[in-house]
Amino acid sequence: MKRIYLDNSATTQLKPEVLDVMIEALKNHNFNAASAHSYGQEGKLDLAKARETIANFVGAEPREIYFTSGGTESDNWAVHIAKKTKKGKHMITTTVEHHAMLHTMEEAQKEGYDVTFLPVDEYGLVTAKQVEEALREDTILISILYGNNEIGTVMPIEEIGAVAKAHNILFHTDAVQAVGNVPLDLSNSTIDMMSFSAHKIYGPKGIGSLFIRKTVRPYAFIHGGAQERGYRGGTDNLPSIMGFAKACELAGENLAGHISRLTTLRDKLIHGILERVPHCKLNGHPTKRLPGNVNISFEFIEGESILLMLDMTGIAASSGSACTSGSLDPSHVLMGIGLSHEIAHGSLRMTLGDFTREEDIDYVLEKLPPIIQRLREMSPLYEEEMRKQNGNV
Amino acid sequence: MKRIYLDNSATTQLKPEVLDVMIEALKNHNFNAASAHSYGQEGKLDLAKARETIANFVGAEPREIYFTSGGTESDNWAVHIAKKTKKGKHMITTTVEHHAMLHTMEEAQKEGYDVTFLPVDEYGLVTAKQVEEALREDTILISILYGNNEIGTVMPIEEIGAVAKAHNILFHTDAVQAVGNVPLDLSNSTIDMMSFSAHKIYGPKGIGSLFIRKTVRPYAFIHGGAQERGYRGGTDNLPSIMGFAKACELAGENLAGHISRLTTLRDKLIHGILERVPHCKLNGHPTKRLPGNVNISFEFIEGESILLMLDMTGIAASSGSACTSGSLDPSHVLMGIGLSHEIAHGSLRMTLGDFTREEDIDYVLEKLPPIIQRLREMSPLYEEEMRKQNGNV
Amino acid sequence: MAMYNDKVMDHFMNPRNVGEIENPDGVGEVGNIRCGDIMKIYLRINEDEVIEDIKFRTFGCGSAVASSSIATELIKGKTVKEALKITNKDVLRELGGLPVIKVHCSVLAEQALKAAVLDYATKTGKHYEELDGFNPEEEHEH
Amino acid sequence: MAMYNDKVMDHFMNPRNVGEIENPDGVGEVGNIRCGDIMKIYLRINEDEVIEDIKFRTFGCGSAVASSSIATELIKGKTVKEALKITNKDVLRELGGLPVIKVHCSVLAEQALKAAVLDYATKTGKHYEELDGFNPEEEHEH
Ligand SMILES: Cc1ncc(COP(=O)(O)O)c(C=O)c1O
Ligand SMILES: Cc1ncc(COP(=O)(O)O)c(C=O)c1O
Repeated sequence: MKRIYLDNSATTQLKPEVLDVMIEALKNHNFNAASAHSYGQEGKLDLAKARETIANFVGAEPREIYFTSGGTESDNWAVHIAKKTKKGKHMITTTVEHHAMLHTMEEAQKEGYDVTFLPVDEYGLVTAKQVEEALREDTILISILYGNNEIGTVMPIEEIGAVAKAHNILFHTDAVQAVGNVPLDLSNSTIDMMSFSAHKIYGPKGIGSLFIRKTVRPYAFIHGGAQERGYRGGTDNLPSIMGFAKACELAGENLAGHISRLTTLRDKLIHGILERVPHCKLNGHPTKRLPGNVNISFEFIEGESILLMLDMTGIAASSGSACTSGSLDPSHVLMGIGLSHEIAHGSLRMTLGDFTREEDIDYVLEKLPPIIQRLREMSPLYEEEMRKQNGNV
Repeated sequence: MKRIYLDNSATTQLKPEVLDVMIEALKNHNFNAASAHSYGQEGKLDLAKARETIANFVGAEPREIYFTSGGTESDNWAVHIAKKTKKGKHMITTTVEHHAMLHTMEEAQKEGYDVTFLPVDEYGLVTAKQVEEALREDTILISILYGNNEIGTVMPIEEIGAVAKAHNILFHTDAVQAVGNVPLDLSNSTIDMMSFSAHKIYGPKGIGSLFIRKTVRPYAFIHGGAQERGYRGGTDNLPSIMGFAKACELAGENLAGHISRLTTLRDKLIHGILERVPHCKLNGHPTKRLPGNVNISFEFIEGESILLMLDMTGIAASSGSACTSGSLDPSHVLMGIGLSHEIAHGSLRMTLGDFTREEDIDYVLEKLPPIIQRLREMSPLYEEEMRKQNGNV
Repeated sequence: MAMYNDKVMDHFMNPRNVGEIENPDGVGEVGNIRCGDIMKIYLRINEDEVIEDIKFRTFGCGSAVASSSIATELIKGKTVKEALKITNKDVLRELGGLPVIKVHCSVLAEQALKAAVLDYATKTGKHYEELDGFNPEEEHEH
Repeated sequence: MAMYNDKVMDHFMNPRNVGEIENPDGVGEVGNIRCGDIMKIYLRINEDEVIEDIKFRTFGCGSAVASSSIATELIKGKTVKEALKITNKDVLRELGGLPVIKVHCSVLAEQALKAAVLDYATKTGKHYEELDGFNPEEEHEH
């Protein structure tokens, strides 16, 4: 059976070059970079080289790149830094953050912090003005999702960052979905801290980074050995870090080409569906959008059924965020952009990646419309619509 | 050149079977186990199987195994759970913990907790009686290192745990060095929480576990998605988890054989050195000791020089903990067992593993004594000794 | 490997008795859009109170559709009295089990049948003690 | 690949001028055991204040030994005045650099020389203004 993987926002597959680096590293570069012997010293060099590659890719200095176990830890850490190094009880974020930020902020609330969750517009956007109006004397952190993992909306990060700068407030962005998918240069940016993760850019899982600008005072979240200049303990995960670096290197080689290719495929898929299937709508912004993200709500039917039927044709997609499936509520992002429960439940996310080919899009455009139709014919919500149509005949 | 790796307590190399599992997983089992499509569902199965294997290995139930990024995170998490779920301001640990626990406890002190750091005896042991005497009305956690990463001393964990049980106090152990090296059965144990890490047992780096007994209330440390039953967010690191499981499976197959083989090699190395080299002493307990740990202090000389000269003969060892090298103070563990600065600075740790062969030990016994002698002849501290010897002639 | 076993997938991909009955003897709809599943059942019941025909439409996830399908198979041909004895446990057993978080879907079918029978009873002035205390407007258990 | 460059490793593995001088004209020892490095220098100085021979013994890490070795090479044959101009920067340059956390070791050699010259000056009643304010008992910089 054909297997077409359109869940690249949940996780990506390793690029062959990354796999090669990791296999070689697991075999021969798998030592403790803190050790004084030759193996350890080789590891130290490998580590420094990887850190430099990753720093170059995002326009940071090597010492501004701190390794973590992934985007989730990075988000938690960024909030921790604000709590520990700034005086004040107020933080600002949005209603459409990933759970890694949302739940971290909710935890801060339990600890006594005031958190403003800024509402977004119908496209999933917040404005710099909203952020500015939410500021208080005691605001210590502004954290805004760069690219939305569900609906793909890309926030006006630098505009928001300018507000943060103007008021001298720490500015963090969760760029787990954005890195590798938007042009980014931290050497010319208002971002103070940035979370990103290897497994979203064809690198391994379990490794990520928090960029902490050198002007920001770091503070450890995970205490331990002297790794990461004492700010994040734990034996350096060299094979994964080397895979992460390779993934960054590859992403940096042809970022513009990657973006334009995916954008073309994405728009072909979006418009192909909107043309072929009635009663559906695109979620997220039509153009301020991650290049690989397609999120469409289909009226009258429920997302998991669509997934299952697609799965039977070999197409792997998701409904809402991969992280929220398993819960019964529709995703907080879809509710956040003001969808009704019905429309929110009927959402389908297909996220494209570098392994996606144009023929895959054609295949989806062939298979999806009859599936939607079949499910609608099973739906009690569609009866009235059918009657209307029949009446019109 | 011969390369003999005797730094297995810093990190181990992958067993070939683990490498095979990981390569296969990186290629074909690298999906998001939270996704609803077939790939995700396969991942969910893989994840459940791995969790079960690991649980079996330590005598836990699968739901008591929570995945983390390693031993360091597990230690941090265990303390967090005590803080968040228990009322009280006092914790008990030892002066010889790994930095992952030591620095976490010091952080707790900054937050206002009282921490008792129990002193150890000359072998690095604390007693159940010491723990009992340190108890207060408001003690919320007892955390004791199972097997010492520097000097190898194995603590009387179950005796201490019995005290914890009798007083109904949460009991954690950092078993990062002990797991796979001591007989362990959590189904018949006083341990409430236990940290362990894959890369110390021939598995990958960047993955570990906190065992949380089902009678203990968990509390999230890293907030995010619904992974680990909502208690630890972050996309499941399936390839590493599968490698971890394979490592546990292999360790479980012949634990007794592994222990007895290493113990024999260890004792051969210890006695061989003590016989051949004057003015040196074994650090740690002669028998209550991790099977692969050799730690010896050589008078008159400094550890790093020994390491460097050994390294030139192809022998990789460490001086004190790998994590503390880079700092100038002698290790807190060696100071903790009461060594003078001089003796502490002259310590050499050689940690054996499953890849260590008897001929490696013979090679070390051949190469080490002349190195010690050469370095001593360079040392101003040895002059008096030399004069004494010459005088005696 | 999918989320569900083969039987569930079969009933999801090839649901039995989908559709509606014109001028049904009873119709019932339960569930609500917030929870993400709604089921509607149509019944044709003869003079001997035998459920001669049954059709359903369901908005919901795979297990909701499969539960609906298998429930209609269990119900068809039974008397109303017999059918009212069918519980979500029967649905679960017939399906060979559902994931824990999906078990509530099997309740939906039980409730939808009751709602349809209640409609029938109301129209015909009959009384079924099995329906005492049943209120189709109440949110089904979650 | 080792912690140190080839030159450092060469001076560590084959240190020049290790040992002691019988009845030296000056001896100095600096450093302390807490910090993990101690260096002792022996000097033979002729009537023209030329350092004719120099020997050292060092307790310490690789860079301490290498710094000692290279320093003795720099010092040997120089007049006391010239030798006192040698700083840890010269030692570092000659070694081709040390890891940042090891730079303090190069200071050790500079200090040990001063201590040995001070001993010589004390014995011979000479005065070197380069030594004004120098106290070998003070902990060397870290
Ligand atoms: C006793 C002990 N605890 C904790 C750790 C930290 O484990 P990890 O490197 O997996 O974070 C180590 C090893 O470095 C250790 O030996
Ligand atoms: C926007 C966003 N933030 C954070 C995360 C968490 O990243 P990780 O899985 O590396 O912990 C994800 C992905 O799951 C994400 O999409």
